[in-house]
Amino acid sequence: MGASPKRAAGGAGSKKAPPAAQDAAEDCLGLYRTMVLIRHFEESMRRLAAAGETPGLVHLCSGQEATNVGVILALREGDYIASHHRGHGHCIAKGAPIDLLAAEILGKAPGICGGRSGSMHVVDLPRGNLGTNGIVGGGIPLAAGAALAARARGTGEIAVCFFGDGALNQGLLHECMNMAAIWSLPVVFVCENNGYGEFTAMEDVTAGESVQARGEVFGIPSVTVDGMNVRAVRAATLAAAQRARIGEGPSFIVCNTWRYGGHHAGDKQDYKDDEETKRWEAADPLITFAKTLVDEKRASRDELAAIEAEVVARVKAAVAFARAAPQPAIETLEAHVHG
Amino acid sequence: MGASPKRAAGGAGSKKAPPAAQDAAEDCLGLYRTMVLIRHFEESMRRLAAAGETPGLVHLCSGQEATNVGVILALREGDYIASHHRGHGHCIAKGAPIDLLAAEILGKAPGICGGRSGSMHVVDLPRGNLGTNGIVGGGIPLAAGAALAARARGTGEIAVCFFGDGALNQGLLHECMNMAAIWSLPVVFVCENNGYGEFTAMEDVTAGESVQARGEVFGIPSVTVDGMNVRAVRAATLAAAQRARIGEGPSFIVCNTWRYGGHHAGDKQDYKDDEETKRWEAADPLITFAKTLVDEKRASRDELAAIEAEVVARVKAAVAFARAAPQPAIETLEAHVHG
Amino acid sequence: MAETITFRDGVLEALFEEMRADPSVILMGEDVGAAGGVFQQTKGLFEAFGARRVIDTPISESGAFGMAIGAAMAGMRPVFEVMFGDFMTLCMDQLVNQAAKVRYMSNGAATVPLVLRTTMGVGAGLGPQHSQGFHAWAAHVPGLKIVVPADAADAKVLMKAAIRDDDPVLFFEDRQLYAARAMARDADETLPLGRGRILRPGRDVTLVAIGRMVGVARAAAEALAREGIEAEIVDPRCLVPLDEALLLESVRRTHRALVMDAAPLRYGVTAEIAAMIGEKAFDWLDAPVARLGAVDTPAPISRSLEPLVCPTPEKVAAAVRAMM
Amino acid sequence: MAETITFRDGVLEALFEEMRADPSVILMGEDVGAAGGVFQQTKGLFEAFGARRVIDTPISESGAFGMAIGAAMAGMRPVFEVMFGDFMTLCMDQLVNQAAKVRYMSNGAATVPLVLRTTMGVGAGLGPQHSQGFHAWAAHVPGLKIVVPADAADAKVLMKAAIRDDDPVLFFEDRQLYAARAMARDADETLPLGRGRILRPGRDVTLVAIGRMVGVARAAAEALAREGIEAEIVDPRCLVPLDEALLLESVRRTHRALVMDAAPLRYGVTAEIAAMIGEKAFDWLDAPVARLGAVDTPAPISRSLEPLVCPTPEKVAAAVRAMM
Ligand SMILES: Cc1ncc(C[n+]2csc(CCOP(=O)(O)OP(=O)(O)O)c2C)c(N)n1
Ligand SMILES: Cc1ncc(C[n+]2csc(CCOP(=O)(O)OP(=O)(O)O)c2C)c(N)n1
Ligand SMILES: [Mg+2]
Ligand SMILES: [Mg+2]
Repeated sequence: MGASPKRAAGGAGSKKAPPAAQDAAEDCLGLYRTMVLIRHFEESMRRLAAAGETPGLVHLCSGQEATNVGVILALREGDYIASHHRGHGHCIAKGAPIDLLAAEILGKAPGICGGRSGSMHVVDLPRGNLGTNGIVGGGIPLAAGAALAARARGTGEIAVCFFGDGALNQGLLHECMNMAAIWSLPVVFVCENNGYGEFTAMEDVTAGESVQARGEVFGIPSVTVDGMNVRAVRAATLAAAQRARIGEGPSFIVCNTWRYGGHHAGDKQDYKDDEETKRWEAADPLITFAKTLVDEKRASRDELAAIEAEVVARVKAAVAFARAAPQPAIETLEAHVHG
Repeated sequence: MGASPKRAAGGAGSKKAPPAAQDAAEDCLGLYRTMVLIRHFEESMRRLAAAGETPGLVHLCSGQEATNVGVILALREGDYIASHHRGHGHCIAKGAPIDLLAAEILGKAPGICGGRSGSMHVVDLPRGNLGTNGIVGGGIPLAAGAALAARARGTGEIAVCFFGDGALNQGLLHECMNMAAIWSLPVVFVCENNGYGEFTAMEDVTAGESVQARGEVFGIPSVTVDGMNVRAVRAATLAAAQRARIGEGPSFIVCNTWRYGGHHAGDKQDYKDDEETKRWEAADPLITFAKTLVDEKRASRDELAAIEAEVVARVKAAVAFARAAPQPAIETLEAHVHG
Repeated sequence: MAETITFRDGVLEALFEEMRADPSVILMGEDVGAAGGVFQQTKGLFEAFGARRVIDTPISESGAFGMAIGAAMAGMRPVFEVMFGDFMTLCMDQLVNQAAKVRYMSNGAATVPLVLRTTMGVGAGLGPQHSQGFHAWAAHVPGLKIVVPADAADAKVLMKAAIRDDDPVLFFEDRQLYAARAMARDADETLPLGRGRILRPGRDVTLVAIGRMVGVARAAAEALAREGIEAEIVDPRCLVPLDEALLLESVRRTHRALVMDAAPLRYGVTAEIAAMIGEKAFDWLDAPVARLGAVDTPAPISRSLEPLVCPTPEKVAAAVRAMM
Repeated sequence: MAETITFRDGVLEALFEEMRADPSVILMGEDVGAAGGVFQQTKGLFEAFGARRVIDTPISESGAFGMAIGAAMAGMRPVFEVMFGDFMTLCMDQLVNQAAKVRYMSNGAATVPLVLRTTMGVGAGLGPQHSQGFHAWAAHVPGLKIVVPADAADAKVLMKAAIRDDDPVLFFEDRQLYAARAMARDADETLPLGRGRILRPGRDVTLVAIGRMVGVARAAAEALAREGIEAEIVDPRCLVPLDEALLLESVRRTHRALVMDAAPLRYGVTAEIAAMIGEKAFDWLDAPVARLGAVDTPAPISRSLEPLVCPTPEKVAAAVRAMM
């Protein structure tokens, strides 16, 4: 493994990345807080998974917080997202209450979906979240379709779909990119490229010199950014969202990033190279953004520590709530199959 | 409609087309004879369809003879092809006896498939033909898979898949191109781009500036040729086949061409523009190649007329055979479902 | 006197009326726009409602259908057309893993009000890859509703009901019925999904028929009547929800049942209906519940073989005689 | 004394033996190579046979499975792995419109000797999109053979038979069985597809069970035996070809039948088997043929709901008692 032309090593984006300077509307402490919240939430879930408290498979996004937050905090309320199997961070950034999200992941009654759907199938439509998804690529057409609906209504919302590098090889992505392009749909395609699909290195299964080119071939404005840098991700998203809102159609953003914990909670990650892991860990999106905030004098170390402490308490409370929550009542088994 | 950046008007290939000069092994009268054979065969089928003698739908390839013949006569015996719904020309160029092919299209017992499969489902494996196909894009993975098998055996065969411009938007194509590229499979992707999928102009449903780029994005050597020029098609195929045979992997050839008779036998083609039709008819692959042969003094007009007369007689005999042939015996209804 | 309409026009009228009444109804499919549909089944819609509501898709069944689901989740009521039922195979992931499950997964907070409309039917020489109907597959998937209309009047009313329904509904149209005529129904007549009908009363045997099989059953019933056997024809109209009560009530009167379908017999929809009757009307049955379906082969194109594929009035009558 | 092996290893041994014996056998799938399979079900094959025969595919189920079909037509015997049965939805076009029909369409001149191997099963908290089995769909498609093994020994012998078969065979593995052990069979023992077995003789009722349901039936039979009810357990092993003779012979002795499956009941495989028994053993039946399947819902992940989804020994025993 190691550095590859397809995937920038050590978290650095390509030269085409937009400048990651701060924009006027940026709520930098909000970005930081949401990233820290995701990280602590995920690490709690990892412990619960290890303790056998989470039914099924749990895929954690620690390491990918900057892509989750940089994209979603650049959106407006009412905009849609479609997420994937590694989607807790997207749910949180889109506003899901963490106690109800934790309850859902544990399969408990107060969960966002009544505790019946779990980590991979959190549908949270009231917040514009078309769902995490157990099918690789499954959310892509949902977002494109929501964009079609928004355009038909003329109400100005846009939609974003997230997918991993693994989904680059699903024909579905190409079909949707083509349609989004010919119909100029207000949709943003976001590839969270963390270098692996399960235990297989992206390079081994993905042809061509550039991921970004997979959008360009359809005439879609495409860009590659440092997915460990929340501002870079946010800037690219703002530009894409703006294009979408004024009717200029879809965009494609490739975020190079890294999943700390491997494929699913418990993955031993023998297939990764230690050097590479170290390089990515040095680019940790929380640590690097904290340093930026301190360097720019937007916050002191103490203020950041206070944010973290507050987050830790919230996560702890959410986990306690979820663990104490009741199981779904057995009468609900067959509810909501049909209307 | 009219000329478009995606599809060269009037049959002219792009600047990237390889030179269409004659190669040493070229059997120019063989090329001509096969093209004329396909044309007369197809026009007979058109008459039979109009007379209600062909069950189901028949899609004719008159106008596309140069792509059929230019590709397939550049292959070796034992090489595989996978065709599509407009596939009679491929079958003939790959060696199917025209009397048995006609019988198949008419659903008669001596047909290549016992008369049960018809125009869209002619599987002729003994001649390396993996079949015409009723599913747009359906043959693409079959050819790629046959290439995988050939490489596994180490016996040197290659495989070609034909598909129309309509199949450019099937995700399946992208999946197969990606796999062919990462595995360096000996397969040649050939797009017979005739500007329309059914009654829809290619430009209306196909994003991006270039068809050829759909292969390039996977790192596949890709070229656009004048699909009305049999030598240009043949030259591109020889180059691609050579790469495949020496282990350099897949190629993509875009042939710009034209289907004279519209989508299926009987299509009134209101959606076409007369000017455009005239331009393409002026580039007729048979007329232009005949002129080249005469200009190059490879054949006299009389010799070409003699070839045509011989072909007309063969087609007439084949049609007579097919019309006189018996229907499949009713006992065969459930034969060959399982082994 | 009311005028008659064709099956094709019945569905088309439903589309016109629902699109006029509700701007969230959109139509998506291949060549459904200016071309008016390859079977002329969408003629005039493009002119009436424009390219934003009558959307010609690329040949991308999987992605386009997935987009219809997303649009439905975001407030549209898409009617998605799959030209030949055989191509539904390309939409199964979106259909099963997304459309059918969204309501359940969201605990009722999200719905997918869409119609997947497709054609099916052996008999026009179209062969193995253009003759199939996968209503049996769809009926097996929790979360989907399945409609198989048998005539023009029903086609219209049921399409309207399908569009208004908040769940994903699959609407299977047999191309052999497209030109068949029936009396038109009133524009505002509605019918809830899941209600069957008795088309011909009879005391001796219940013929359960959907779609094109209804006509086959009628012809068989007439032949049988000449021999003194009175067949009752029940058309459940929907496979899900299935009007079990109507079927059972009929069989408990006639004491005999024959269930028929035009798709391959094995593991097809007749199995569920026959098993259900066999279980719930056991004590009333004077003969085993019989079934007729297409032969278990791909559909051949040849003119000698194709007519042998599906149940015919003769085969139905013979099967009934064997039960008496 | 013979040693026991797990179900997972039974299939793996079959793959080792067949790949050693026949160089045209190849394996394709996601993470089947160096990773040894996400369920460790292909462990060691990559090391033994290399990257040309144990092929890690991209996440491109549709294209990769289509390629397996092309490779089969060109002389290979691919075993294609679909990680979760739920993703088979992505392969349906290639499966139905190509693999199942090539032999028929070519009038017998071309064959597609491949195995589509997939896992299924509710019970590990995996939820709506990772618990499904579509054996009912596959069984409805002419041209496919369907195997649902119930234990390690059978898994091995049946996988060997599937690989040697010249038709496309679907091989459904219930993940809940992966760690279950059974006596290993001889390396060269073979078994033709389509032959069922009687696992427990009994005079009072026939329990028809496949895959994981065999264990459920056994537990129920033991409980019933304590009450003096002797249940016979018949495992047809294959849904197509179905060992009708064995099933009918049993039911004609016991006069009662209960058919069970772990997939949703409605329009599922129990329907065909029950309808067939109801039709062909009518005169021998003392009670309606009963059926048990999963509830007709997506599979929930929650620990309170998931155990309610599939038939349990208690439910089977209760259903039998109700028939007596
Ligand atoms: C259609 C489908 N195929 C296979 C899988 C199994 N699977 C789940 S996650 C995954 C890898 C996805 O990789 P990527 O898209 O890069 O996302 P990441 O896990 O790296 O975030 C696979 C193969 C699936 N869920 N859906
Ligand atoms: C999967 C699938 N979708 C739709 C169709 C219906 N159909 C048959 S041919 C055709 C157009 C194909 O266009 P193109 O690939 O350009 O080939 P051409 O007919 O122009 O040669 C369509 C939509 C089909 N056969 N298969
Ligand atoms: Mg990844
Ligand atoms: Mg075309």
